[in-house]
Amino acid sequence: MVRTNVNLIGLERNDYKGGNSTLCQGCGHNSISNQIIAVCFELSINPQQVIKLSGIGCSSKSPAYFLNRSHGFNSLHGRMPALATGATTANRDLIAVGVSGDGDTGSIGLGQFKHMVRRNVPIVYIVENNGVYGLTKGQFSATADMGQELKYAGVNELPPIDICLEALAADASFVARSFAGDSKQVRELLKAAFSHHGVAILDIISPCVTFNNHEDSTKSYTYGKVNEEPLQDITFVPEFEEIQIEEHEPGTVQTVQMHDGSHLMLKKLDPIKHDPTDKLAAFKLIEEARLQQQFITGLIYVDENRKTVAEVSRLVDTPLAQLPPEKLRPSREVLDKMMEQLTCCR
Amino acid sequence: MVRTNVNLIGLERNDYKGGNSTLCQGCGHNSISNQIIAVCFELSINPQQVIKLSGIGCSSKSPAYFLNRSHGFNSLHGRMPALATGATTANRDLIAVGVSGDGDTGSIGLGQFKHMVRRNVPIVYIVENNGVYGLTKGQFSATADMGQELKYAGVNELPPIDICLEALAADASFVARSFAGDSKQVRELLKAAFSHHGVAILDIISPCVTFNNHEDSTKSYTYGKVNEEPLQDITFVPEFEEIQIEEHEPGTVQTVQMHDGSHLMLKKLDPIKHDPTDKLAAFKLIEEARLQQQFITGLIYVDENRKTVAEVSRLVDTPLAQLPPEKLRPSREVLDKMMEQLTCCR
Amino acid sequence: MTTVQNELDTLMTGQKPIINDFQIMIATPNGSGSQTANTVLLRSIFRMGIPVSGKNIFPSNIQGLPTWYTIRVSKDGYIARLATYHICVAMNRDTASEDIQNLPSGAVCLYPSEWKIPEDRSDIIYYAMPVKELTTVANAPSNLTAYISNMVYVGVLTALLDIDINQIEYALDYHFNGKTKPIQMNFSVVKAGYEWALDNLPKRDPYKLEKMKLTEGMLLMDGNSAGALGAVFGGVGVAAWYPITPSTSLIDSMREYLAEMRTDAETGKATYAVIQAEDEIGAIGMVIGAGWAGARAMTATSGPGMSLMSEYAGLAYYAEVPSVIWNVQRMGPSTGLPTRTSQGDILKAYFLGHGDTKHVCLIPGSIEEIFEFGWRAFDLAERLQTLIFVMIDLDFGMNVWMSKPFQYPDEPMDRGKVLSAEELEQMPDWGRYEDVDGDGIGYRTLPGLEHPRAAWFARGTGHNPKAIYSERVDDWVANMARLNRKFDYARTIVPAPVVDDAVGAAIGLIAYGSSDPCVVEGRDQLRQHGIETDYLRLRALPLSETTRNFIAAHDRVYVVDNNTDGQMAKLLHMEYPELAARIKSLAYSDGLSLTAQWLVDAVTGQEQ
Amino acid sequence: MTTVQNELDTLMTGQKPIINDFQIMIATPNGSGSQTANTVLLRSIFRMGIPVSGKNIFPSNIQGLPTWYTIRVSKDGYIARLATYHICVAMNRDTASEDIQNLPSGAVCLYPSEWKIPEDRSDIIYYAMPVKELTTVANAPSNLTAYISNMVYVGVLTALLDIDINQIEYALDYHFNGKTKPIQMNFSVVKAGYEWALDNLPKRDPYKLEKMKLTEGMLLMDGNSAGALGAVFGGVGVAAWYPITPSTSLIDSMREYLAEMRTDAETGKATYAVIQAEDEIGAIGMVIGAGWAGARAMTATSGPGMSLMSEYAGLAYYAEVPSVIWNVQRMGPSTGLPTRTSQGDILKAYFLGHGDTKHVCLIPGSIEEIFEFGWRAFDLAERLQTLIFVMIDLDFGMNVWMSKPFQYPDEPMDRGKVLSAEELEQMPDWGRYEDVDGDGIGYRTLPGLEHPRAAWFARGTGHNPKAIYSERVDDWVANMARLNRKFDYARTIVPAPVVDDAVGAAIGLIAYGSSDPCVVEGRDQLRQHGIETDYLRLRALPLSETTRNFIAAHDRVYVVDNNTDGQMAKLLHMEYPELAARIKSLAYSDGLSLTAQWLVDAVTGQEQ
Ligand SMILES: Cc1ncc(C[n+]2csc(CCOP(=O)(O)OP(=O)(O)O)c2C)c(N)n1
Ligand SMILES: Cc1ncc(C[n+]2csc(CCOP(=O)(O)OP(=O)(O)O)c2C)c(N)n1
Ligand code: SF4
Ligand code: SF4
Ligand SMILES: [Mg+2]
Ligand SMILES: [Mg+2]
Repeated sequence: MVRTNVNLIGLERNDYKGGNSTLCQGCGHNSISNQIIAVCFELSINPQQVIKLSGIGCSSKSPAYFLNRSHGFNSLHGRMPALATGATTANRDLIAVGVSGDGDTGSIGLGQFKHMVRRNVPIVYIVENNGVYGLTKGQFSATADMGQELKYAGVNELPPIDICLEALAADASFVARSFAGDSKQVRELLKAAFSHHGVAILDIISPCVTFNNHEDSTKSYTYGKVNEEPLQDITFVPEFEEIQIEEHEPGTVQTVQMHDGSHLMLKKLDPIKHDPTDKLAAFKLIEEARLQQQFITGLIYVDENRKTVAEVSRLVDTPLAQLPPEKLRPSREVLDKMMEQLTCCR
Repeated sequence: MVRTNVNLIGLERNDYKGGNSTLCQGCGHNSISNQIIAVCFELSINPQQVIKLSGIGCSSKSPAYFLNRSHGFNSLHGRMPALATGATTANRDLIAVGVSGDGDTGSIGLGQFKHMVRRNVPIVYIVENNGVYGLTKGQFSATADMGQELKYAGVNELPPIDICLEALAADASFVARSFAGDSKQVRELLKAAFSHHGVAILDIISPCVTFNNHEDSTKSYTYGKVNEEPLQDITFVPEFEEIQIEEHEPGTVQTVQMHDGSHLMLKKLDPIKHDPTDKLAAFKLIEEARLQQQFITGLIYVDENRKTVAEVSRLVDTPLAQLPPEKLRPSREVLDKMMEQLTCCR
Repeated sequence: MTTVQNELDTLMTGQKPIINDFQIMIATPNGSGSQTANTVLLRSIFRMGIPVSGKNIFPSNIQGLPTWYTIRVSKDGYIARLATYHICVAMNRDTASEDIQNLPSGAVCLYPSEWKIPEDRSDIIYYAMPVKELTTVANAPSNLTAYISNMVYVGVLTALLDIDINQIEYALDYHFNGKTKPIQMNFSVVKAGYEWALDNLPKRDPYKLEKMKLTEGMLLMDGNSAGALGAVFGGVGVAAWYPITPSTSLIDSMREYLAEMRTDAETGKATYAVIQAEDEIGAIGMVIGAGWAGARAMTATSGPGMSLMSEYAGLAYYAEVPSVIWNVQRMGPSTGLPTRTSQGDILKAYFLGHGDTKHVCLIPGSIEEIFEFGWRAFDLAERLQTLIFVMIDLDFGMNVWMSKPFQYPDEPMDRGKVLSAEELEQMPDWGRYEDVDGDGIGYRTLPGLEHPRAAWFARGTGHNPKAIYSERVDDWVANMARLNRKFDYARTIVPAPVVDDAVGAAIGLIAYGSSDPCVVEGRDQLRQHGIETDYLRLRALPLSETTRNFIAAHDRVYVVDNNTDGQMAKLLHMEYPELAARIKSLAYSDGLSLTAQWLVDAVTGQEQ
Repeated sequence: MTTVQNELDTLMTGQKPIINDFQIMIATPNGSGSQTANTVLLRSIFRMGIPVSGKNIFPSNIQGLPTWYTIRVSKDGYIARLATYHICVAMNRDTASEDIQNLPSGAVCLYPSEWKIPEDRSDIIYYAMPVKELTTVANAPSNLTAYISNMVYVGVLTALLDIDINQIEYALDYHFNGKTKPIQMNFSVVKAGYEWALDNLPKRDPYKLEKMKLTEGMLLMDGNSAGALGAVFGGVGVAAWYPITPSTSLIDSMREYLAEMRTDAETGKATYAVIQAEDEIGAIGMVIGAGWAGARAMTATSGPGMSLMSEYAGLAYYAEVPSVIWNVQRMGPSTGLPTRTSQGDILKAYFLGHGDTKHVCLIPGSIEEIFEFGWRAFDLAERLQTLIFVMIDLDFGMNVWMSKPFQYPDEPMDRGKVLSAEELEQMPDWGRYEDVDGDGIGYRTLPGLEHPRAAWFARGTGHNPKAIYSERVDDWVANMARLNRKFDYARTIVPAPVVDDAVGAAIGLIAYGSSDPCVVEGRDQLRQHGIETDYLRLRALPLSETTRNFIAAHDRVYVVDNNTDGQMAKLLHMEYPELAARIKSLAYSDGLSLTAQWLVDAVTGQEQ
């Protein structure tokens, strides 16, 4: 009897599920988790060879919500890139998926992020970018737009860090941007990322429904303070619909209304017009879009020729973690010979 | 009787001197110190309003070798940008000079560097860039060229971090590059930097005469190791002449021979051809030069309109560090009134 | 069910009422906005003159995970946590049955009548509340019904416990800062619940509230706000921080106080700067830069941030830069339980850095002391030219406590040994690290001082008294000896321990920080068990002679730590090896504050 | 001057020679390449069968600052540092006069005759060497003359002390790996100096070397190389590091050993990876990632790096990830003296992290033990599923020491409790943190294991035995209790202390690491003062029963620390409060290793 709902390695979609999300209703992060599940199922990726890595944050919690059959490590705030470097070096066969946030990658983690990119660590590295610190209740992160206003944090007067630009400057071999609400594009880019050889940076704009400044979520906060009430948990979190957008043509710009009423302009790259192997063009694209206050979405840059850490280190094919003792410990003869050479007066 | 050798504030060149350098003969860092002395004297900068900040490294030692009349802080490896942010916020009148190395800024300090730039901390920030870790004896830093070879460290297979590109990406308001041996250009750019309002990033290529791979300095090292001798101090450091180059025309490329015999191509910007207020052009310049394996020297980008930390924080004009107690501690009435409001059943 | 309840009724009848001495627990899902309802209840009871304390036990997520809010009322003025709950308001389906299982028999349970009863116990008094129905009266916007519905249990409790409904209205007015719309909307639901309860809920439980006068002249505030206010009156100049629970709200409050109290009258500009750093290494770096440049600088953080601050803390210790670091402790190791309390960073803070590093720590034991140490910390930092760690914890920092009104600083600011150009002129061979006064503290100049000899070079490397780089053995040894001299001087000027040895008992108790309420109540209970105790409350490190004498004067000294390894006991063992044998550790840490019951069991356990 | 010297000659005549029992000090400017000359001297004496030890006291810069190299020869086999120098080779103008002032009377001073005598003391024997002139014979390339000129003092000392000149030639051959050109160039200068001295320097001092057989079968190696070799034979898979003195050379040596010994025979590819990280946070992150993924992972660092590793160390402790961290200690606090030695990170390493964190530390006390602990550390890390800190210091790490030949690991690798798919199949309800065996250690699976139930989620947050996120009080308490159970199990399997209580003295000494040579020599001297001592050398933390019993068995126990605050003594006080009164701290730290003389003064001082 033929099972239709299994993929090439005989697994069902359910085999790629994770635990129940403890994130807010309608949080962009949840839909990204769902796309990861969908893509891994469709690509028939063996979940037992996948490792899920993250830092700390709402976004970084999400690896617990997909691929239960994969080992996971929810590490430290901003320091996951190093973990990924070590794990993929110890076992070059592993398929690494990293999930981070804009605070995790753009603020505390910027240094590690850049150096991971520079080393071309083989990983699908997703930044769930909402411009705020969700888990600590709504401060600006380094990717918040200049002039953006949050009841909590006031007006942001610092220029944003552009994750894609940072990745490019650090010689990333794969740079793409998308929007959590554009499930189709997210899936397409995830598929490209999983098949990429090296570091694949995916900057996915993923709105925080709770701390993006709509009255109810933060009014009580402010009131509370004036009256010396504690802050935590006064925040009432109403349930929101997740923002979804329907398909739009490559090359066209789509304007998305955010929960806080502000607008976001997404410009989908036209693969015919843009050559993703041209780095100079990539720099131009990003800078020009910035001047027009648009976000380029799509595959911005790719280079399949850069060596990965394992290649630069000329590692044996067998994962280091699986080498037998006799490959790891030199023989008695080696030591004896050396001692022989070194000892005195023989 | 008229003294001719004093500047506008009546100080002699000697008043800008520092302690004796303990760096190697012919180290590029020394000549940069000399240019700082010259420029501060010529600009009649009040040394008592200057603070000298650095991280850790040979380069970071150099603040001890100029401006003895200025307070200095030789801080932690890679963490000086934060110190600068705090000090200039505490006293907005101070003129901050930061000296760092490529390891200090490009490796361990990259994150802090980027965030300092993003905040537009008012400082003349000099990276004495030699592509190696001098003080720890010649490992590659993050700015080492791909394919560069050091007897100590072998061949570098990682792409270099470009300090100027990193500064640009982080919205630096002043970005320039020069070569330690080009005293005239270094002085010109230093003068521009000192008169800039905001963060001024100066990436100065400053060769390490000792660890740039000439036979003598490292041969004995390798020999030593094979025979299980300790490493330290076997290094014999012969005395080298510092590399100096004579003037070359804007727009032209000059090739400089390094101590290790390798060559460096410097392309001096032509101010007529390049508009330093055009960021897109700046990105193009750097990327194109990279493709031709050249280093652009000169003023790459400037923007006088960005707010500094003090401005963003809307600070009073008096330095915070000099505010009198009555400005710092609210009056008894303020507290009593508040207590009155809060206390029960009155 | 009725039969069961009838049995219970008979069981209850004749039982005399329990007045002003019980604990309420309200279970809700996180993000449901119940905090408004809970603080309104807390404030109303407080304003009835009844000693009260509230604790919020919340999860490390934003929406959905379980939250418990506990309100203890105590006619005797005890404010420590109780292990048992007498009244449970079960508003969280996910935890309801376990919440009910944990109740002692005879306890009360309120729950929404929309549910089937989650856990049917014959020894529990149940009250079902028609939450949905009663909420409608408010006809609030649909996205607010969930929020407003919390007011139902406020109303029902008001009826059942006899809370003064005017105080509820007052508390709502206070909470919403006089804004009529939300006040009325919420109060309408309270009233609906109240009236419904009066008409439909025959009182079947013994718990009641009665007016007292014990909270007169007191106020309610959380520790983080008190600390923030202290810092503001301490003249904070530069605060740099990175958000981390449970310290975030300290900076949040401070930003609001500063805007209010520290905006320059003439210019309307800020006499302070608050910078959100990119991480804690950046935060402490900014703070130390500012402290070196002469501003009163501070940061606030918690465990993980402390770890990241290690290297800079060592630099500040050795270069002798004044600054203040608040550590609002949470449960570690590692990320641990970010929303649970602990005193687990005592050793961490004391030894922060590598090599032979030691720090001065202040450990306030009440809300008013948190305020006081908030301003005092800056004086000590600049006097001692070093970091001052103010150690509080989530329990103090994020919960609302009763407090005496705060006293305005009784001393002018002490800016420490900072030289003016004139003073410097009088010191021809001044050296930054010269120990002129024998207290181990040198005189410093600030950057920007207009004097040709003002400059000195700060560094974390070896240096001589003139702050010149030195690798000389004698310079190193002399400098470390001076630093220890300074540390010993610190012992004499940090806040002294508070000692109660009136009874001259053979047993001594030592505790600190948020464990004080547990010890205060525990000692009374121990007395009832016939065990008299003396009590020393530590308020600072390094330790002072008083503490040594207290230990020497008692046969057995029990040290109370709300951490797993008994860190303060270890510290006392190190400091007083000759007395260590009599210093016994009582340590427990489960993420909640310690209870008197725990202390009684621990001490009696050891004393048998 | 001649007259003075004549007096001295008479003073010297009749005085009997001092053979194989003195210390030479060679003062040079850093970067002058004297290390070649010094190690050639060291090796030659070693090959004469005479016990020898050399120490390099160098500055934290690359060129110019003063360097001192000391060579102690001891017929009795003592290898601790001596405080006094008997022979001084003054090659550094900047320090010459102070170097000479510090000499005891009767000492010898060699200096270049190009100088005027730097400090004229009538009680010193001076030999002036025509360095420039003698160097010319080599006609070396001009940029090498300064370097080669060091061979002059080698030649002169060879003549004066009667060093076997063939051993010098052998040592040069060894040093230059048989390369004739440099060998001949250098040896020609040695010979020139040697012959000039024989012809022109009448021997006026008592110091002489005579062949012995005491170094037979021994080798010379620095501790960092020994540790590196140990790690290689321990099967290191991934090493990530960031350069920092004095740990850098450990990784340098390892990279060379690995290339030599761990390149796969068939493929010519590497069975290891060494990654230079961007900083220490990156380094330890990579190491923990690799340890979690199943490789034997390590890093090496020093104080500042330890501070930066705090947060990740706490994560590894709590998530229970095996890895090895070498701390080659240098002088702190802060950047301190990067090129001076200290044992100042004991408390730091033991408590690294925040919250209630504790770590296992290995503390080797000899070069051969450094090798042994080098491989053993990995077995312990994987057995205990935690970080293992190997604590050495600059004195051990960067100086050359005599050592017994290293023993090949006497046990197969212990990879600890790692489940195969088959084993997992047998455990239907396996939980990562389930304490099945009662030793507190759960069974782990490695990423990539092909089994549907293999996965578990590592985290630094609260979790239950199945590694699921949990904020439950009972889960937290149980998990911490298990971690402490594991720590107690560690006590029983880490290297036991080495005890010498043969004499059954009333006084016990406790020391560790590089202080062993000082204690060994000090005990002999104390015996001559009529003070018998027993000796326990700690080799690991946590402490074991043996140590408690040793302390309990002695009236007074002196704990030797080469740090300012007596950190190991403090640790013992914490661990054994009931015995703390008898545990006394002897702590001193000036950047150099401890001397027997210091120990004798310290102990006798206390015993009076
Ligand atoms: C060292 C450290 N500092 C601070 C924190 C507190 N913290 C937890 S999450 C977070 C920010 C998360 O923001 P982001 O990465 O954007 O994730 P989001 O919640 O927005 O998805 C912070 C500051 C921490 N866990 N560790
Ligand atoms: C936290 C920390 N890690 C490592 C070191 C060791 N260290 C000192 S200087 C240096 C590198 C210096 O390189 P660079 O910044 O390029 O300065 P240069 O010496 O080349 O001028 C390192 C790794 C340190 N001092 N602190
Ligand atoms: S707070 Fe924001 S980021 Fe966090 S889960 Fe809720 S919606 Fe998502
Ligand atoms: S080692 Fe290199 S960088 Fe350092 S002082 Fe010498 S030449 Fe300059
Ligand atoms: Mg975010
Ligand atoms: Mg460098």
